Amino acid sequence: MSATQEHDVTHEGGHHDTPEQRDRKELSALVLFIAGDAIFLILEILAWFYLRALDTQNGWRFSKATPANPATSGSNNPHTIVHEVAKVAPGWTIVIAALALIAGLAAWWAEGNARKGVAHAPILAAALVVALAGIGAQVYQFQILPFSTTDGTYASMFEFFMGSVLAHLFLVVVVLLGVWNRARKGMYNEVWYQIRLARVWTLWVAISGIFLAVTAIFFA
Amino acid sequence: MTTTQERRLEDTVLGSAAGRFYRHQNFGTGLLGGVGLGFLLWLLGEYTVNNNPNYGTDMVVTLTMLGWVIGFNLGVGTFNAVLHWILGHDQTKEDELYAAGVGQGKSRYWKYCTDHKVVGTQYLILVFVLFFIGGTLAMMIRTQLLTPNSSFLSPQTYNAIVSIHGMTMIIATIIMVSGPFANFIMPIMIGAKDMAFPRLNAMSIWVIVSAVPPLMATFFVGGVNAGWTTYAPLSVQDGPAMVCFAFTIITFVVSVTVAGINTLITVLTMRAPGMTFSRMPVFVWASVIGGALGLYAMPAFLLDMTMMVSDHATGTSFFVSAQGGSGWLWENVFWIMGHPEVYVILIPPVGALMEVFSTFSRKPMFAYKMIIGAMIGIAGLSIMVWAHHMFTTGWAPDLAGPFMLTTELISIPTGIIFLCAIGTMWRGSNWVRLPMYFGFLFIWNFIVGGVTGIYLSDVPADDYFHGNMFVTAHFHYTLLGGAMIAATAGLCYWFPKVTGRMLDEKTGRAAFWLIAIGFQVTYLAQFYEGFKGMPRRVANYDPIFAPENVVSSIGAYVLMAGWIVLLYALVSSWRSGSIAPANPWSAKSLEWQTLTPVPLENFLEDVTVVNDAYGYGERAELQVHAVFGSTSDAHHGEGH
Amino acid sequence: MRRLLGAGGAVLLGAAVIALVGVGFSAQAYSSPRGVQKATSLGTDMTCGKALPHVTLSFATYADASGTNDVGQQVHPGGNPSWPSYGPTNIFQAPAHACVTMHITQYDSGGSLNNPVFAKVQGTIGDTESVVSSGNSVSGCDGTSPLTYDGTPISAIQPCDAGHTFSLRGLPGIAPGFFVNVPLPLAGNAAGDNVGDLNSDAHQTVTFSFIAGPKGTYAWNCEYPCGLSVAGFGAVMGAYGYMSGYLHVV
Amino acid sequence: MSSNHNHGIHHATYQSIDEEVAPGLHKQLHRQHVRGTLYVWALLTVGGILAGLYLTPILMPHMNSPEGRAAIETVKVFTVAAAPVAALVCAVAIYSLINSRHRSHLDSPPVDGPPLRGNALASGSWLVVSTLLVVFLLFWGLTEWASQQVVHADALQVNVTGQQWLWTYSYPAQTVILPGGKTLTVPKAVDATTLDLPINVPVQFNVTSKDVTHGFWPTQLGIQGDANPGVNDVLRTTPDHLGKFQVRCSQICGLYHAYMYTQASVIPDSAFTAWIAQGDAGRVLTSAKITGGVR
Repeated sequence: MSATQEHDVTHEGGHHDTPEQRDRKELSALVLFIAGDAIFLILEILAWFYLRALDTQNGWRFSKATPANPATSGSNNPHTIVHEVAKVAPGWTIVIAALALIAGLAAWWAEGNARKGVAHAPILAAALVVALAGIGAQVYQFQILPFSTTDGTYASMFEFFMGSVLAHLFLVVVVLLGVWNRARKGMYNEVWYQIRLARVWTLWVAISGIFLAVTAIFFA
Repeated sequence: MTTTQERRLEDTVLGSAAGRFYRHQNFGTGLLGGVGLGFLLWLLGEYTVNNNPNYGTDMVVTLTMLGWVIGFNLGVGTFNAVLHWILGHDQTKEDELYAAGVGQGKSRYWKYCTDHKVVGTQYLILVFVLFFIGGTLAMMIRTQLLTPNSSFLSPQTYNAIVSIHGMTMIIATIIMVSGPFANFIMPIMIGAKDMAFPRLNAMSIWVIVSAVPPLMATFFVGGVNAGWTTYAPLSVQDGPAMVCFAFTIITFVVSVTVAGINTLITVLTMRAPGMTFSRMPVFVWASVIGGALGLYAMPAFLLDMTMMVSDHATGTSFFVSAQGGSGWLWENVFWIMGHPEVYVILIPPVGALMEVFSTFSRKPMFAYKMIIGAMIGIAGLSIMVWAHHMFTTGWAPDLAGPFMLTTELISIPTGIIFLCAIGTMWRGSNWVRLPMYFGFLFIWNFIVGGVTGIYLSDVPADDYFHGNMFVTAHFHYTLLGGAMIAATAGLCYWFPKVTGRMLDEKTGRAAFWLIAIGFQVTYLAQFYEGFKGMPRRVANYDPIFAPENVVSSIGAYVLMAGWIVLLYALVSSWRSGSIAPANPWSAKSLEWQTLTPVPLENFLEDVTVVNDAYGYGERAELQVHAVFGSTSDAHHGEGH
Repeated sequence: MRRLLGAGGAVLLGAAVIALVGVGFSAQAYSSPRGVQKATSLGTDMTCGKALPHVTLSFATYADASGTNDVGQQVHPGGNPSWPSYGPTNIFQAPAHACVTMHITQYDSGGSLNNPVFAKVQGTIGDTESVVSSGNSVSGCDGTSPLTYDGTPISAIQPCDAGHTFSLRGLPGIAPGFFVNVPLPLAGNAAGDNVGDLNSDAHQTVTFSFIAGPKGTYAWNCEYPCGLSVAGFGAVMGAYGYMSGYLHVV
Repeated sequence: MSSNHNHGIHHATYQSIDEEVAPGLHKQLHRQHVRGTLYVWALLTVGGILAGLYLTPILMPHMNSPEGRAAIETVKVFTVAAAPVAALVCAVAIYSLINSRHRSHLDSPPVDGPPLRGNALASGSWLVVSTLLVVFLLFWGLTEWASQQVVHADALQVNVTGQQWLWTYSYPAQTVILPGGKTLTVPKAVDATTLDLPINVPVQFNVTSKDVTHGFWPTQLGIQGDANPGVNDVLRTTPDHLGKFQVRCSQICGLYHAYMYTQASVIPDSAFTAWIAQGDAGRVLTSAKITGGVR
């Protein structure tokens, strides 16, 4: 290479974009990620309805089992199930989805404030606290369930939904933690697009949580 | 690039906070982290949850695998950027240059390196390793099947080997083109300086690396009994090996998703000026379509495998019919992933092969728009054909007709691929170099694979062939004889660009003939086994199938010998082959227009694309693919 | 020429690697470390209804594969202690077309078969087996107390009284249709109890005869769900060498 | 600019480019090329058709039911239908290889090929032909498939149970009215470990599993269905040729998957009646006797 080359490689590959370009790239990537997550959500809900419709050997909620005609559990499991598995009351499921929604709306508010150049870190802190409360509520719901994982497919699917919500909320907390900390340091006073990414993600988690809650409550 | 400029960069890098821990992270610290955290969580599991007779072991294995995967990625540096971001310590320019591998020589290949060319090379090595493992397992399968009641392997070991051979090869073929070439070549082809998300790019390779040890660990915890499709409830019945298997897939899904998003965003946002969609090389299109299809397929894989881990470790019953579950749920979700995945494997190599055909026939791509349409059509149809794997499962027999329709419709766009291939060759100045050899082999193999696929798409015929060696031979003809041979053509084509050396063609041709002949012998014999009615995945068989099994095994040994000779040719040429010129094939696409070895950020000047890359034999002004420099004519023709 | 040598060397190296890995795997395979039990000859007699060479094999089923709770007998060295196992080995050898008499001592407890078909004796001489009980105090599932047998030939047991089964089949192309199924009634030992001590532990000794088929390898396994997981066929049942094995007919 | 930074190379254009600027089909398909390709094509097509017609019945076993013969017919017809198209692709590839303008393998060809970027007629006719082929294949498949969906009012019920790693069969007590007005009676339920079927009697298999998924594949009856736990999968056929074959497990089912097979036979209905009349004692296996087996 000749010394006349005026090629500037002192910026690392791909990272010499303007904030607008990065915003566009990262938002598109997030949309694609959410699209993939939506496919996961749809299949998860389909699995719920599929198992519910099949109700193999009365195993959905054992609702058709009677002491005279018990639903068999696996031959290795000593318990033969004769009673219906209780439905879960909607309360906590709704609360958790609502908490995710509140966190998302708070992030939205913070984003607006950041655009206007007014205080946004405290609002993000609040969103973070709400999301953490969501995790707490989800863990609490795990503990108060009237069944365990081994009680048929309704129980299995329900707990799988809860696990899925928990995993998503965990990602929300990671994102909000970062955004809040950076906001606290004043890093979003001019370039605030990351708050928008956090808002879009959190709102998506709220929406997917609502879908799961509706499925779990109305189609037990 | 041993210039003053580079030395200046090194100084900058070494002059900054060079002693920080994360600068020293590499594969070794990854291993340490993985083994360490895995061991810690294993201990935790042993003392907390290992008291449940049904699920205890599985829970412990789940924890251990979780520890390995997280620990390895912590150790190798996958989470560094996220942690820095959360802490608000953005990487400095020097840090980013260091992460891109500047001034670190060969050691950057062992690191979390953000340069797309390093990532591509890492993928290439990983693919070689995986193919070698999978090939060795295949040889053991064929050795077991040399005689009807062989005692080379126990039935349990045989099943374990069959399963892991399958999954190793599936993983390897999914990444064999979208890993090395979509990372190394594709960004250069569109005139980009790197992938859109260099750190996610590095993540995609290291996450896959962390997925391989759990797959091999299955052998040491009882083995997977259920084949690579791991149909439930057999896979629920399996031991903790199935948990390891599922962890491999879950980790793999993360990688493919990240890589798919990265590919898509790169092509959408980072094309050079003038690189319109209608000027994009076919290989770029193929990478995009493969990536998008992967993005669709992988969530289904994730769902199936998380449910499997859940059934194993927590006693849920998604697939256990006695408690309301159904194996059909597994099968449906698996094939909703599984059939698109076949085209995730196939489309990128076919795209690469089309570049080979055009370059070596010295002709423009024939019916360029049709082949793009065909690939999109294949991708679209492939998400609607999954149940043709389930014609005989008893699930929804009424849907046999519709799925027969969609499956057979896929042969129309597949036929267009043939049309474009032969149209490109027709009356060309065919320059028959090694990539072209593999191109011709692809055409023959893919015809055989395609025609036998039509038999299988037909329900009355499938009622005989399903689950027998005919199916095995069919998908080896399409995936090994089709996709992998096409990928090999691509490898021989891009080898000079990737390694800076010319591939030794004589040894390569010897390998080619061994592969070509060994392949036909192996799988034509297996077609015959299938016609006669030998079931798949059996460790022992009726002696009436003995002669064709001997033939098939001998063919397989020849085939493996061919691959080993090719590997030898690749490795020896890489080490000591003659230095490659920048454009040994006189090709037109952008990757051949830059230096070899390719500099950091790929191009020394700005690139402006003015025509598509297929202007062979055209008028002079149409032959120019791109011009370099700030004004379009300033450097035109320079270098002659 | 140097290139050719190199390529040849690479092929050899690859073959060596493959062979090494193969040997590593097959070490845990068929060639059971517990050896092959060869049948003892009893001369020629009429046990099987006509004059045939008569051979005998004796083996047992244990509740505890590794014998860690036992009087010292290790039926499956390094095996999982909570798994049952056939012993002393799982591979037997008998001459072709001979009359084979097997004595299986059943030390393990049991329960219900998945499929009552396997409670019927099939493929033995007279489709019967004879069972002699020793020290058994456990009750049968139909209320028989204790569950004891006196050696009279029987053609079936209660499907819910099974301990294990010995189900032997011919391989395709060698002896199609060859099938011997013998249910072994349960004994009064809890799983993991000290078992395998012939003198003190409760056991059922099952005796039956059949005519071996032509030369070849025959596979046997247990059809009682004595493993974990789905249908009781996980864990030990999926692991070769515990409740499964081969009969080499030579 | 470095010397090996050789972008913008101009290759020699195709010699007779002026003829090819607006190429019509007849010009793209030069006559001597077409003739050569046609010879190869015709040869390969004839070979493919002959292979389809005469090789298929040799490769596949004799079938004992209409469904089985449908599988053979399908392979035959599909091979013949696909032969011309597959042969065309091969012919063009082979011809391109033979007639390669460029003989030296070391240097890039001095002259590029003609810049043919597509031809509406060629692409269009390719599309039409392949679509017609697919329509034909679909029509054939659906017709064959529909003809197999006929439900006989009265059929011999055979309950098939798969489990690790054996098939068991039970014939429940039943009276089957045969098409000719005769009846076939199973007075008392019979369990068996081999499959014996009377000839020309419609059979309904009710396939289920005790544990994991198995594949019930009576090879030479041309039907196949999975045995799923907790589900009854119904398969129908009418065996119409005497003979023996194997039932094999076609779905991997664990350790002894390879040994999960059953000897099966289609026997005269008098023999079947005689066997079934022995009741459970008649477990003495017919197929084993037929094969001169071990009992």
